[in-house]
Amino acid sequence: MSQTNRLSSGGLIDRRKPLSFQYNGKQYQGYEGDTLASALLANGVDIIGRSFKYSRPRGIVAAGAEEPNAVMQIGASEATQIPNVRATQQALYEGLVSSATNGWPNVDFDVMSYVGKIGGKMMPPGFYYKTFMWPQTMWPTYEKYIRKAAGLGRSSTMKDPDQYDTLNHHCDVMIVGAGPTGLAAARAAAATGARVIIADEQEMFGGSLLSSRELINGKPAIDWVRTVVDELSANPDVVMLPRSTVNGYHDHNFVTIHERRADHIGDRAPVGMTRQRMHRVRAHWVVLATGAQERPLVFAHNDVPGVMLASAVTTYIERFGVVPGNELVLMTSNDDAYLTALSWASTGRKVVAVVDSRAKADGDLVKQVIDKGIRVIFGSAVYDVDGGTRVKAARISGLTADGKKLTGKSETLSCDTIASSGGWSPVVHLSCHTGSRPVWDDNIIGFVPGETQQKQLIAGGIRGHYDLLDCLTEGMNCGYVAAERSGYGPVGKRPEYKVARIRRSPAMPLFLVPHLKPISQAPKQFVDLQNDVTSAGIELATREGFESIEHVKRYTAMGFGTDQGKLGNINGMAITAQVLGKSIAETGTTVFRPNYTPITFGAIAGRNCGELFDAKRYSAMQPWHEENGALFEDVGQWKRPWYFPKSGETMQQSLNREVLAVRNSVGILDASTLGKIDIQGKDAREFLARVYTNAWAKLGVGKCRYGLMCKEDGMVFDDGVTSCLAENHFLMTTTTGGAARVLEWLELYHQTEWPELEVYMTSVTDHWATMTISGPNSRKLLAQLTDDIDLDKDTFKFMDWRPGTVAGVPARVFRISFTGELSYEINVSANHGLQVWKKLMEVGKQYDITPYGTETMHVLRAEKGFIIVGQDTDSTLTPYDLGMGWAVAPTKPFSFIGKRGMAREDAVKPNRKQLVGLMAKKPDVVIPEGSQAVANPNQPIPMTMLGHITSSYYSATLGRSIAMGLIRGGLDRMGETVYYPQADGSVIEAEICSPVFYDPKGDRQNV
Amino acid sequence: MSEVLEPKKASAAGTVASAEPVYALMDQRPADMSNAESPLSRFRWQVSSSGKNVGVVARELALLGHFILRGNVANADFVKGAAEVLGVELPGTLKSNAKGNLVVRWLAPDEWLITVPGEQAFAIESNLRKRLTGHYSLVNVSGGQTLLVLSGADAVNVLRKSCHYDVHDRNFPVGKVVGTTFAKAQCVIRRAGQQEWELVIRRSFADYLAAWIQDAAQEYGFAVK
Amino acid sequence: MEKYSALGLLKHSLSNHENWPRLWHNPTPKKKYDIIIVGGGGHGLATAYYLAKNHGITNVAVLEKGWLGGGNTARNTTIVRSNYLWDESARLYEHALKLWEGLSQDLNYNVMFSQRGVYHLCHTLQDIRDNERLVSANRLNGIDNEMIDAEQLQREIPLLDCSRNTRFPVLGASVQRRAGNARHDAVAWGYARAAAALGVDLIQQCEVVDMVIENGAITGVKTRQHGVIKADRVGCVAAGNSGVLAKMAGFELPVESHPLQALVSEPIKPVLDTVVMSNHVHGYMSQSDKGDLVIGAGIDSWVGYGQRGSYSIIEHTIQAIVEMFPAVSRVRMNRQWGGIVDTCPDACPIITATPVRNLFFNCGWGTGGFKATPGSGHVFAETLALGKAAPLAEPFSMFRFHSGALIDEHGAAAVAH
Amino acid sequence: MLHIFCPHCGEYREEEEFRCKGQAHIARPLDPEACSDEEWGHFMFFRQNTRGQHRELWVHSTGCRKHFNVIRNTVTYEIEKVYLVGTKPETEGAAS
Ligand SMILES: Cc1cc2nc3c(=O)[nH]c(=O)nc-3n(C[C@H](O)[C@H](O)[C@H](O)COP(=O)(O)OP(=O)(O)OC[C@H]3O[C@@H](n4cnc5c(N)ncnc54)[C@H](O)[C@@H]3O)c2cc1C
Ligand SMILES: NC(=O)c1ccc[n+]([C@@H]2O[C@H](COP(=O)([O-])OP(=O)(O)OC[C@H]3O[C@@H](n4cnc5c(N)ncnc54)[C@H](O)[C@@H]3O)[C@@H](O)[C@H]2O)c1
Ligand SMILES: Cc1cc2nc3c(=O)[nH]c(=O)nc-3n(C[C@H](O)[C@H](O)[C@H](O)COP(=O)(O)O)c2cc1C
Ligand SMILES: [Zn+2]
Repeated sequence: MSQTNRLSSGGLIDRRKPLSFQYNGKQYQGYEGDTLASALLANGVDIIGRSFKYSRPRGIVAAGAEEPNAVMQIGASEATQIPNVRATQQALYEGLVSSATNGWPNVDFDVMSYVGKIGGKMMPPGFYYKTFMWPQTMWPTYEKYIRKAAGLGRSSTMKDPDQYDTLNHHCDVMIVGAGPTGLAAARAAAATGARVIIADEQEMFGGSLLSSRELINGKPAIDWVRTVVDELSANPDVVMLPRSTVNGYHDHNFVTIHERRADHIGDRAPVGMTRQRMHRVRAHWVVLATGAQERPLVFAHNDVPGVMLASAVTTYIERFGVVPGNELVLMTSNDDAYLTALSWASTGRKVVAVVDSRAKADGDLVKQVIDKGIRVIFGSAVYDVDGGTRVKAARISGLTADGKKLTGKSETLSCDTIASSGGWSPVVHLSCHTGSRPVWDDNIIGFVPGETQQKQLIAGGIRGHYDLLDCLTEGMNCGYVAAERSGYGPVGKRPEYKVARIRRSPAMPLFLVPHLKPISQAPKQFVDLQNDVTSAGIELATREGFESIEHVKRYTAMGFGTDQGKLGNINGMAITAQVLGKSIAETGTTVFRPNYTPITFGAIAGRNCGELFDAKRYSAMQPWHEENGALFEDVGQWKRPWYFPKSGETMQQSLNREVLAVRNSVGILDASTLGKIDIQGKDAREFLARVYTNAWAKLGVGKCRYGLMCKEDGMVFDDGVTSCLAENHFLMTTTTGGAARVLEWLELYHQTEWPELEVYMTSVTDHWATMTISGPNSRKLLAQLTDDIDLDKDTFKFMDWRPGTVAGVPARVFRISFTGELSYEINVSANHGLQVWKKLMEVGKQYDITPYGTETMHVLRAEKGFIIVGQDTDSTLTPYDLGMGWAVAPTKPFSFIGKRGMAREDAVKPNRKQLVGLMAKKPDVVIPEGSQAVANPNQPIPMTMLGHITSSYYSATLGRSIAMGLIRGGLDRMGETVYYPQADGSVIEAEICSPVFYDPKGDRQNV
Repeated sequence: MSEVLEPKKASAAGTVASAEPVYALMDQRPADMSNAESPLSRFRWQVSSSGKNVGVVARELALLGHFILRGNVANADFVKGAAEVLGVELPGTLKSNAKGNLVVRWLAPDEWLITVPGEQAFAIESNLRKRLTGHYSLVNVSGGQTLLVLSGADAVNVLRKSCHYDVHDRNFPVGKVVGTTFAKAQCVIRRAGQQEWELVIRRSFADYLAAWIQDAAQEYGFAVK
Repeated sequence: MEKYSALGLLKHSLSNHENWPRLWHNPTPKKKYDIIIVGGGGHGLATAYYLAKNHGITNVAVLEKGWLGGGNTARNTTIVRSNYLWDESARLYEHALKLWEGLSQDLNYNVMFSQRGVYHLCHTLQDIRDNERLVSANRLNGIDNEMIDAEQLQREIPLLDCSRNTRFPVLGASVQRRAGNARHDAVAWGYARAAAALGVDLIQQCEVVDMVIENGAITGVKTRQHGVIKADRVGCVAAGNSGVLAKMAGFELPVESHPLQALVSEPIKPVLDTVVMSNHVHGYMSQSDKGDLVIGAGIDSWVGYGQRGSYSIIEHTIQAIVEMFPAVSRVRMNRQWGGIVDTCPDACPIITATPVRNLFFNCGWGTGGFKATPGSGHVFAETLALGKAAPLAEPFSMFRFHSGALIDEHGAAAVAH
Repeated sequence: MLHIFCPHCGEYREEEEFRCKGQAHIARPLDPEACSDEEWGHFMFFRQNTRGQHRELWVHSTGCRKHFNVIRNTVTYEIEKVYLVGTKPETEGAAS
């Protein structure tokens, strides 16, 4: 295919580097330096999509972030599909595959457009709120069809093959936008020695200068850009980020930047490179030099392909060497657009006329156009367009001085392109992200940034200052000021900029060009092209009472699209103001929020996916567990062995084997994950007494004690054993999941409530590897591995601990038990955990030592009625509710945490839910955990529930099922029967009993 | 929580007179260290294929003695005593002091991390216990953490991918110590040299952090010493 | 009130939609009302509607400081479900769900209530236990909810990664099939239109800045724009601003206002036709009828009235989303925003009389009150009409925080929704 | 994204290093048993929830693990002052 619209010279493309690409299945060619949009235009492609609601053909309108129509599907394979890529911001690369997003069967012939044409009148804003209500049962069907029509592009269905990452930055001056203003600012700030970051969303730095014919210091602007870029690149304290969109400006000068590192290279990133990168910047000062976007004028049929933004036309000609048509009608309310006429004329193609809404204008550019002999029609406007799939003609008419009415005769100018300019809208978006509201400025006919809390400076186009010399000077000044306020400079000699000033005549505020017919009857005048929002739609919204601009937005969907209304919003606000008879300042804007332009989910997630989504925490014995076939359970961030199946075993068979091994011989558990806190200081005891519910004053050295912790409300929140290592020295254990929480809670109380207590706490969770050997043979086993610990049952008693050596490694051994069997918890420095574990396994072989995991541990402890905080409790239970009043010492001198809470009216009510044991009447039935109990299973629904099963297992020890659960008033209802209705309609009958199912006297651990 | 303007008197209820030692002291290192496993000793590093430039080098300083010392700097004798035993002053805010292989890092206004060669650990612990006075705490955490040194021209970029702390020379000179978040874990970082960053890594997070680090380092060329 | 219908739409299209009536007017406030409702969000408007419809009280004003439905009603991720754990809340939310089921017809306004199902993923054994408990309790309370395993889940939601390769593999899910979502703005507008038609004054741009209290009873409110407006009873339904209003009345609430954020992707073709939420990896997602993926983010831990929160929260949320739905990695996030949610220590609302006579509060819905909108309005209208708590509201008194009769729904409420 | 000065580390740090622990200066009653249910409930649950200048307690959890107080505007999010637990801010702002 030939590039019919490509000029033979000029622009910043490299004609020596042709690139081929695909659009809608056809091959085309463009050049390096093209965007997908410029390449499509070069090839004379008019229709690049269909509109969302009415399915009208659409063409490329803009050249940058404000483009509403050209949102394409990109991707050569299923896994690399990217929906909704703005063609104006997608660099062309060899082999790029693209297609239009909407349109069925294709964009050139779209069946849906007939629905739009016929049904369009039936589809004003909000029509769906008024219909589809009958019959009620049909809504799911209606919705199915509504949803079919939804969406623009499509997501891949496969895992993304690319990777993304994040880089953190700190800088003195963050500059957003690398147009003349931003570059001048960066140069100034960098000269002071400040750390500078400058980012621009475009492929290269230069901003508006990339398509400008102006001279800076006597040379083409692009030369100046190159010089400055080189200068900045040489400075190690300057970070330059082209292709990087500052997508969010957050509180306290936190800025996020989305860098597309590889999107210009190919379908997916080269090996070893992330596709995109999020930069997270904390800046002292931020300089916003984001420039301004041109505003189109709104007139009837302004969506026909060939209607474009004036400045975009200039950009395509000057930067890309592409003339997007043959015959141009230019419609403007200001001088700047005359540049477009000059550019167009310079290509040798025809400028049919410049239609200027102003009665007269005599600025330098206007004069140049008139001097060229181009027809300029003052006091007129394009009010309608002829053409379906491409502009055929512009209808123009005289316009009253206030722009409210057409006057005089209308004329039809045949042309294939209409470029329009209604002036400029400063890119205020970022300045609004932190809550600042923009303010309307009549002088520049636009919104400018309002007051802010941030350390933010603004310069150039964003302030409505468009003169190039002003931009350079303002940018430079801001650069210096920002650097100085960050503690750098001042510098001696400042660069001087010489730029010829262009005299401009005053612009006219014009947004909606009136039609011969009133708004409601005129042909569609599009405001938001992506969402098919028209001036009539806005008028209708206000007529129905949606008068706040926020209501207008939500009722019409104006600004909801992927362009977030960059092109249309200000016009929409002006039209709302007009139909309400208010000023634009009164109407105000909607809220600009991140993102400035949409950014990839993958990029935000960065490397935090899959394996790295969250830390996996392991104990020192993990290699052994893996080698020995453990299955793992996620407990917090920990991976804990769940059980150790042998080949061919079912889970229940493994559990039975593991349980019986503990009961009959010896089992071994990796208990390293328990939280451990080393507590030292002379007030340690007092501190323990305040944070645990029970007493600690008399716990002797060498002794251990179990304790419950409550919050101030008296509800249990953690538990564990604390041991007295020495008079002023304790070791506290917590639940695995609660470790960090408990330590932070202890610190909170110590630091803020009781700083006078002399106590220090240090986490030693990771330091100690803990292995529990449990079972009647555990003493024998231990005896074979230690010669310096006296294991005699009367010297080393239950709830004692002893220091010594185990398997040649210094250890602390705690005789505590969570299984009810004779047990020893062996703690060694984790550097030696694996070696001691292996030794235990080796020596334990003679007792058939059996490793067991959390599941077996749960069964064993349930046989003994020991609770697991978080499983048997849920933050609504006091120690008394758990039947653990024995662990509360209400007479302690200090009102320990939880004491007052558990005495509140509701907490002492007689009929509270209490933890009891439950035995299914059929011993082989394991009541499903979570099952709710009722007194009468035949009562109507809703039933009165008594509580639920918290733990439930098959106990191989007892040869039957056992369960623990809450029952209202349960502690006084021993022997009663309760019922557990199941999802399948069956009912499980169970008897309330003591939760201690096995060895109630504790004989087995006291041996 | 409460605003404690005038500390209440500590209740004396807890203290019982006893001849027992006040703190438990224990040499936790076996004589035979041949089977010891440092937190990273088993990690299977994936280094860049040879021939590539190496921008980041990782090196574990395994099996050192690690101690958390806590105490009050207002207690002059505690400060003096610590300095006497350690041979260096307790460093002030965000600083470290080193003498040979012994490094003391500031962690908090009342907290320091001391690392020493493993074989000296117990001697130093004992000497501190003997010498220190007043309210203080000393905890051996040698099994719970390790030091990983990242060096090379791009080590700094691995840090910038992993934590949001400002690692620029102007903010993070050699010798500075910072406790911060690192990926989704907590980490203490000391700048040990111009291109040398020493991370304190908790054992249970070691695999995760190592995997994270090598992934971050891949693009620069990664080697392990 | 003109009845909306497809036929009406056709008729109006013939006159170029020039004759559509307003949904509500902008009345000048009267000097005195029987009842003033402070807050024109979904709950406030629903309250006004049911006061008029069910209790015949039409001398009512809704005072809204901004635009109707512009608070959390405009900002939520629209999840509607009733599978709460405790009897008290289950009853309240199920009451709401039943009202949702006929709401479009009742209001003659299509609120697009879509019962597409809500899934709660289980990633740990404890998640399974908690969900089994919830499902069992719901069932016996007459609320549909069921457990499904990972294989079935994968069949029902192809986009979800139910493989073992994730950091926290999905073990199963509970699903309430009658749950779903609705078009949030339409709910506010539908109630507003219906309430206005019954004679309620909806007064926008009218901020309450003080309370007029005489002898321990409220007699009116002071507004920034219209001075004092008197009333026999006042009901505050101001969500995140409830604490501010309570302060005007001289008391504190057990409520803190936090930023809660949400975000949407660009519109894409349908990929997800239900609602999926995971407490464990902490994220949830659905797809709107327009095609955007609607994603709820987490809550900031600090009090914030700025309608924006921290970026790190967004990061964590998106990590979770990409982890659950790896196929959307290349899709882009379009917009994020925040609301101010009034959170209670037990994650349950407060519908209550207060220390000031004739002053009532309906607040504390926190991260999950959208789903309750019809029920909350219904019950609060009854409360205001009676001058004391309606039966369904009784357990939700603010004084439960004295006695300790909390209704701890953290498990069921967990992530924001 | 807040940037918070830790008075213990003497530096600004990123929000992710901290955790907010809620309203500051809530005195734990010295004699809890003398409190009525109402008073105790108030201590535990009722909060100023200030819109505007708010005092709150923060902890530098991944840094020095120390708690400190912050005066922060809950509307603009600006941090006006940071001060140690157990001290009063030098100037008394009008707590609103
Ligand atoms: C991001 C996000 C996601 C959520 N997702 C869900 C979800 O999926 N499902 C769910 O059930 N819930 C969700 N919620 C919660 C839900 O949005 C709220 O609980 C619910 O909308 C509250 O409704 P409301 O009418 O009480 O409050 P609002 O809609 O906030 O209305 C309160 C009104 O009071 C006005 N007001 C305040 N002060 C004054 C004053 N002084 N004078 C006059 N007027 C005043 C406000 O301007 C506001 O319009 C979410 C919330 C957020 C922020
Ligand atoms: N009236 C006029 O004639 C007129 C109007 C507008 C602009 N201009 C010309 O434009 C220039 C204004 O200079 P300027 O430097 O202020 O603006 P500029 O438009 O030259 O540069 C702004 C740059 O910021 C980038 N940008 C905007 N938002 C961004 C974001 N969120 N992230 C990353 N990059 C972003 C843009 O892509 C652009 O490159 C002058 O040269 C002036 O002559 C003239
Ligand atoms: C369910 C839901 C879906 C939304 N979808 C979009 C959307 O597709 N595009 C968009 O720009 N905003 C969308 N929004 C966000 C709104 O634009 C807006 O940000 C939100 O209502 C908060 O208001 P504010 O940003 O004006 O403060 C959506 C909001 C909600 C609650
Ligand atoms: Zn600190």
